[in-house]
Amino acid sequence: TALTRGGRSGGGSGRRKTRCSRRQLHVNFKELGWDDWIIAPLDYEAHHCEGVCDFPLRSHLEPTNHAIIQTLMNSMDPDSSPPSCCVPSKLSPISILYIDSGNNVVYKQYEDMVVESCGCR
Amino acid sequence: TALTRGGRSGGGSGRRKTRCSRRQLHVNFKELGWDDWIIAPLDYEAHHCEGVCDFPLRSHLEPTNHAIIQTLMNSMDPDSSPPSCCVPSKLSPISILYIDSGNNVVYKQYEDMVVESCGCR
Amino acid sequence: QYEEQRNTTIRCSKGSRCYGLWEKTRDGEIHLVKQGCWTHIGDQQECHDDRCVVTTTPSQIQNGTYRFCCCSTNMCNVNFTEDFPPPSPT
Amino acid sequence: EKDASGSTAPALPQRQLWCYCYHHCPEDSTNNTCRTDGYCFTMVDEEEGGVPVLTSGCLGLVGSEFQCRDTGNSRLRRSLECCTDQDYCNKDLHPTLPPLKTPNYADGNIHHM
Repeated sequence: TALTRGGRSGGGSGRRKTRCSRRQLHVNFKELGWDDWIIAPLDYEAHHCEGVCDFPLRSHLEPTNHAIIQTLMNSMDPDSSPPSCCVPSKLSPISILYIDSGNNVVYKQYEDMVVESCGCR
Repeated sequence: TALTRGGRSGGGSGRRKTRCSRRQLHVNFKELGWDDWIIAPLDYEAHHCEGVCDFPLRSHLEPTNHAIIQTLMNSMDPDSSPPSCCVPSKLSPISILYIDSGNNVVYKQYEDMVVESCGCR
Repeated sequence: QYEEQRNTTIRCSKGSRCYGLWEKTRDGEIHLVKQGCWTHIGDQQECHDDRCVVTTTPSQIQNGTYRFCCCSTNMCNVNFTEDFPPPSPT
Repeated sequence: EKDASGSTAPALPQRQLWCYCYHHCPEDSTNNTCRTDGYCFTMVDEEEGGVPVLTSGCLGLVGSEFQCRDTGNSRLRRSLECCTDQDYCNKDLHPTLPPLKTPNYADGNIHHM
């Protein structure tokens, strides 16, 4: 059989397997029904992580030793464990102005609200 | 319709939804073909994390703000993003004795080899 | 726990165990290879014993001459005993 | 003070709170109880098959502003209530499923053949 280069879409299922990466996730506080307590911002780009964590786990995915072992075990016997999972590896905060229960305007920095990078864990 | 308590298996799909928790994953270095460089241990219990991360994310799963927002967005529109993922939140090391390329016996502590607890991220 | 390394002892961190690795030649000669503290992992059976007993068949490295054991009392890794199944005839 | 989802920003509890938990309690929990730096909750939600299910347990302080408020727009009907005033306060929470949303015909984008 001919050797295909990296595309992974050649032959077999034909469906291109998208690897673990950062994707868009636009959060609209109004749609969540929170515009009755959040003053600003009313929406923000949170991103999310999605995609396959398959062997070998690339360096930019910063895999732990356990994730590497689990990925190897999964490739040996898929029933032994699922592959490692694509999750945020670095997050950053956003500031929010809101009305508290005492009807005061409060400024607060909420940690871990935006995905900066994804990894396999 | 009568209110069922917690069981989640009553009626509907009937398939019990297992939530994010630590499961077994026995790693056998011999089966991995590594007993030609690893002296000890030849196997160990690594555990792994598996199960659903659904709303609300309980405190023992130590969710980040992003995981909570993503879970809420997923419950509003499953196409917007997947649910957050069940992954190791605490890992511990094991010791390994092995033969290096210079045929020396080396003792090394490998970090992040055993899952101590799982969380939704 | 303490363990011995060329007549020296060190204190292992909490939760750790002692280990020893020897080489046993065909004619029964025993050479110490390594001793020290072993990061204990919850259910590793042989580390619970108070004596250093080799319970698993040695790996094929060095023609199976290595003897490894770990244990849980002070100075328990000074020497070892063997209690592992004989290699299956090949 | 009891917080129905959607109205007030929860006060900041300092101590560890004991709560009742039904289903998906922590691995080390005993007698259906759990402990948290945040809130106890009780939730009723509708499984895919439409059967209402009651669950309760512990929510961490991190993200409690979001989880206790929940969103009124989740695909499946649910109602979650949080509390923090005393240990096991979620025993006295009895949320009820919100009414079914009737499809809105007024927006005119439904075309009759």
